[in-house]
Amino acid sequence: MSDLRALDPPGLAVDVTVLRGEFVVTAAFEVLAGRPLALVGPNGAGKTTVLNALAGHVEAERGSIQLGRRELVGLAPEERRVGVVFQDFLLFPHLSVIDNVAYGIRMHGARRSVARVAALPWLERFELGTLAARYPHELSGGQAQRVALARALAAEPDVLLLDEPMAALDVEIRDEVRSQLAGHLRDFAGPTVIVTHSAADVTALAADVLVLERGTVTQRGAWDGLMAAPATPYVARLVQRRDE
Amino acid sequence: MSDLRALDPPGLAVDVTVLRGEFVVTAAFEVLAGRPLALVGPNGAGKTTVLNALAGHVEAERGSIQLGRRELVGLAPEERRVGVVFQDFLLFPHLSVIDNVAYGIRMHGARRSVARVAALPWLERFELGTLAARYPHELSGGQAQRVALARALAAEPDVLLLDEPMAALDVEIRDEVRSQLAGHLRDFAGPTVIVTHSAADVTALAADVLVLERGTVTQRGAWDGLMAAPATPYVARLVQRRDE
Amino acid sequence: MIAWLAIALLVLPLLGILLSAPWPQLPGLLLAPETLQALGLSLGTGAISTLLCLILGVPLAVIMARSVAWSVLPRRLLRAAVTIPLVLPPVVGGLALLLLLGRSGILGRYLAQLGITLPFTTGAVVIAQTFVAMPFLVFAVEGALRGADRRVELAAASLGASPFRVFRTVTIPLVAPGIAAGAVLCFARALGEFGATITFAGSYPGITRTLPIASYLASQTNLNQSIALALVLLAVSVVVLLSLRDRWLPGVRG
Amino acid sequence: MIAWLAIALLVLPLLGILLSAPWPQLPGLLLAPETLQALGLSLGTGAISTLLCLILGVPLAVIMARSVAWSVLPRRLLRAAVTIPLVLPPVVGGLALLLLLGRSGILGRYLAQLGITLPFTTGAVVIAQTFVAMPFLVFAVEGALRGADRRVELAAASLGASPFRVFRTVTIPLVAPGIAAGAVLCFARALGEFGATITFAGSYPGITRTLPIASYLASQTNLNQSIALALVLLAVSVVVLLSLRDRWLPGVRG
Amino acid sequence: SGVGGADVPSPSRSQDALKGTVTVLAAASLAQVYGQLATEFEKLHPKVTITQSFGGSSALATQIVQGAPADLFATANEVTMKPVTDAGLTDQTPIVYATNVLTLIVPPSNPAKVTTVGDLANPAVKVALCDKAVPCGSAAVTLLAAEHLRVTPVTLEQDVTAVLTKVELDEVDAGLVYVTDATTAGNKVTQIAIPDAANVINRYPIALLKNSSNKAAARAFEQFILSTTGLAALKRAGFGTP
Ligand SMILES: Nc1ncnc2c1ncn2[C@@H]1O[C@H](COP(=O)(O)OP(=O)(O)OP(=O)(O)O)[C@@H](O)[C@H]1O
Ligand SMILES: Nc1ncnc2c1ncn2[C@@H]1O[C@H](COP(=O)(O)OP(=O)(O)OP(=O)(O)O)[C@@H](O)[C@H]1O
Ligand SMILES: [Mg+2]
Ligand SMILES: [Mg+2]
Repeated sequence: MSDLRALDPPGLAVDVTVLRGEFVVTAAFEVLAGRPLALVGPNGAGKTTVLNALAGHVEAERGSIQLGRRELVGLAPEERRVGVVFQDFLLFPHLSVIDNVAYGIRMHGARRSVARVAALPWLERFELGTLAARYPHELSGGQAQRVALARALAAEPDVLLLDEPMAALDVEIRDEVRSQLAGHLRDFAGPTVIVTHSAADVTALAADVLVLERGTVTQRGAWDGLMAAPATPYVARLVQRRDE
Repeated sequence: MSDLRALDPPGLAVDVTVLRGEFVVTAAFEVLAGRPLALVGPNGAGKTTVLNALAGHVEAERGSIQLGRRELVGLAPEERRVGVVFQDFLLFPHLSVIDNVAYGIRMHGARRSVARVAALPWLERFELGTLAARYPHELSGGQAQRVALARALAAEPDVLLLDEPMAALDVEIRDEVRSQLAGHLRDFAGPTVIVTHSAADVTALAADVLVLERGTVTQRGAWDGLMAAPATPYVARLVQRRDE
Repeated sequence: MIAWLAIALLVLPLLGILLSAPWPQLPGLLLAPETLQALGLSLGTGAISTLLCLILGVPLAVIMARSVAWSVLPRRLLRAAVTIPLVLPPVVGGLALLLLLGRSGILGRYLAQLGITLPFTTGAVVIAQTFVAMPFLVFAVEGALRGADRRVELAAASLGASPFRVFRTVTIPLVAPGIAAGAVLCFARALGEFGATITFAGSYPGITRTLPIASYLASQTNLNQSIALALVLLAVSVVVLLSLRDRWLPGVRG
Repeated sequence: MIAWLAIALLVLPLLGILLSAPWPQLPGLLLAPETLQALGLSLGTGAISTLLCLILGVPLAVIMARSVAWSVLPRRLLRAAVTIPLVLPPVVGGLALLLLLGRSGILGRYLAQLGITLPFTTGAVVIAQTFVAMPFLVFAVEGALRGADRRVELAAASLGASPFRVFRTVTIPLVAPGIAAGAVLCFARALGEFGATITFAGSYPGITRTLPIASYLASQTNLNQSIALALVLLAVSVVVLLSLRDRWLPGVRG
Repeated sequence: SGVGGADVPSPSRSQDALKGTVTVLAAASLAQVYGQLATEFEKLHPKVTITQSFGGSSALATQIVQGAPADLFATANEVTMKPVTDAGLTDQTPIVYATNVLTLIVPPSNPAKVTTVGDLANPAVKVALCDKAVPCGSAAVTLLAAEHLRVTPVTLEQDVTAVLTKVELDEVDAGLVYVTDATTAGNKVTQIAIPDAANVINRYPIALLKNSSNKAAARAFEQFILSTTGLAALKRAGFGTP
């Protein structure tokens, strides 16, 4: 733990209990900078809930979330510098695609025109160049998801939380985005958590895996470890990689 | 064509042009009852747009949609008896899970209590039994998607349109749902169109494949045919089945 | 901070009234037969007017919310029409109703031939209140409708629901908070209505003299009594508002 | 079908007025200096009141929309407080303002020591209009806020936006139609305001005599002239409503 | 016409010491006459501006008690003047300078064939009266009592204008209003005179206010109203002399 805190860039040390209705999630884990964590688990296991706690969108019932020496619990979302790709995108409906992506850049103080220019490469990276002037309701599902991704990355947060960021993408673009993302994460200085149901995403993007089932961590480690000794039927099915 | 019309149960004969903003989709295809069609294609190709035209949620600019001898173009959505699983679910936020699923049953004239009883097996089938009393905002992404699926199937429509119905499901449940769906489609009397980005879904569920790219049909046929001679890079990537 | 200023503007004037109210006389005044009569009339007509506003106003709100597809002029004219009772000073509104429905009014003369005279009846009070209160309901419901997701309605249609069924089982529940908010505004406006009522319906105890009219008349001779009556009105509406269940009201999400 | 009945109820009374209006005299009356003065005063004070309602009312609406987390009583009291000016007959509302801000009023006596007297000034007209019009804005904006998706605001916060920045760049644009609708209602109510104004501000030409008051005074001698003035008021507000751009108004989705 | 009555000297402009603003609070029923008189007065004294605020007498009284800045106060009866004198806000004993009596009015078509006050007791006749809370109503009550008539009106209005409106629009068959109001209405209503003996006389007082900031000009305007010019104008409007 003390090692993790001293690291530069800092890692994330999480130990929280979060409630959603009667549902309880308890999870303790660490995410090292440069070693993206894949958070996997069945539907309703609490993956989105954990991300919400990290981002400060729900209060943790107890516990701590430390980014380096900084305690995040108690901080407002805007003070956490945590970038999120939401499972249902949550694009700004009143802003065009480019202004959605430029939003986080403007929050760093950039003027609108400057922020737009800075947003352009992000649009290109996710093949959204031709859609810059569109509004969210004029996008297809896969297009909207890529805007959400571009928006989160363009804001240059200290921590990245990606909730099934490629579920709506077509096979070709998914390859493209996955390698873009892999490249980005190689350079990215902060901790990253990726929620996914895809074994391909885990192997391509994550260094470590955390398995959450019914609100509890059931296994953790590297992919190879999971492959070698799956702790639950879910993990067994996940590592088969039959076609997912 | 005349064969198709005489069939009982009837097939679907589609030949439409649909506009969305400046985007134009033109597609002509047939869906035979008992031979589910997989509608595949890159993001933004117009798949959701085609489904919307079939369901009557957008007006077709020209063309016809014939279900057996019945022309659907010009009919209101509620007269088409077309069940849809929407890409973004569109659950009724004011109804509990069971009432969401019972909605279509009630439209056939069933009383509320009767409809609820009839909805229960559908909840069981998609592992939603414990969530009957929940409201949509209390569900995880994968849970909501299964409710959308159960709601559409429970209404017993003449035609089924499924827009990426398994994109949010975890690996285990996906297998389960896929086989449930395959079983259902074997018994289902009407035409079915499934939009998906997953080769596994295509092979497990569909008899025929229609590839849509930039609003145009680029290839059609059985999966084996596509494998043997992919007409576009997209199809080539799709049939690789590397891990999707 | 600023919100407190707003609350102060709304509540402090009440303080002025409360401090100068004739507290010792209040119970007697409240229980005086004329007060109770006026109160009963106010509550009864207010409730009926609100109901009428709901029945007439919700469909109108739907049309307005769907008027996006119309060309500009009719759309704007419709909007202007709904705003009329708001802009018209109530007394002029009452006059307008007299010119229309009075015994020699445009429509009224035909009604008179059928033996129906509206002015000076409790029915006229209801009409006057409905006229002035309608825009509140329409705008509140229309706002809620525009905020609601139309695509959920399409989902219901595809499950086999007729347009009316969609309206009843999806649209109405989705905009229920808006309808409730509109109904509250409507009821409040109807309770406080004075000018149009006295002009169109007149003021006769037990038939057309509502609490605001009683309060106004009292103000001509006895300011304290007038204030007391206004307080009764206020107390009643506060009680009504406090007792209504939250989820049907503005201020609380479903 | 029913909606047409509603429209008829709103529009037909106007017909009565239009038919009995003194058309030949209308242009002269409209251009009479007193009319123009009253009109100018009405538009000016109406605009300022609307602005004040926006500044004070939007934050209050935000608090109300967020009051879900409060316990029941304060939440309901807040709602009741906002409804006060709606229920209070305007004349009593004006009286309340006089008792609060008058020279010997609760606050007014201290203002007087500072050399500030509000009643019977144009400022008093603005205060009276703001008082009666505020609930319209608050309820309209609150309704819109409750309809808006709070999670989009969280998305903005996670992109680094401070609460105020979120409010300005996300919340406000999302509820812009609601704010616009509220402002229109507010302006319309302020334009038509009579009772509170004449009680609190009096009816001094050029200072506090707005168009509804002028219409009332005219009614003392000449009903037709009174109607004509009400028509001027109506015409002006219809013109304002028709000329406003659609997207800022109720009746049209973004 | 009629400007410059005998007791109102018409000073040359250079001599005129009167200037500034005179604020008059007056009953709404005086609006027309006072409006005319103010214009004429301003012609005589160009440096003086008369600002008038009209409203219900009792509301105006409340305003004065609450500190309305005013120089002159003119009500439609003595009762409504009382709160102001009681509060010690008048600078003089109020002067009664005009009177008003009730008259019976019917629509020009006279649908109920009303010819005398006695007809009001007929239940088939729709009658509008003022409420007894306002002066015209209490006057009506006294009048009907003196005539031993039991009248059930369809409405008890808040002011005389409202009664007039309802007769003008043919919504009621008859009403009791002040002569002055019937006079302004002209041929839109038909007047039926009421025997003097039974009629109740309503008296109009005017008073200078203690807090007046321009007493000289205010007193001059008061005098102008009380002058032959003023009284003539009042007479034309239907007022009587006390
Ligand atoms: N208000 C509530 N009351 C009770 N349970 C709730 C409530 N809201 C959410 N839940 C439950 O909390 C659990 C965790 O939800 P969460 O969204 O975190 O799941 P997830 O792991 O992201 O699943 P998915 O893969 O389907 O997105 C789910 O089982 C959900 O049903
Ligand atoms: N208002 C609009 N103006 C212009 N183009 C639009 C508008 N609305 C949608 N489009 C475009 O229409 C195309 C078809 O969208 P559709 O939702 O049918 O795609 P899809 O095939 O379902 O894609 P996905 O796999 O991402 O869901 C997209 O390229 C989208 O950008
Ligand atoms: Mg999730
Ligand atoms: Mg799609």
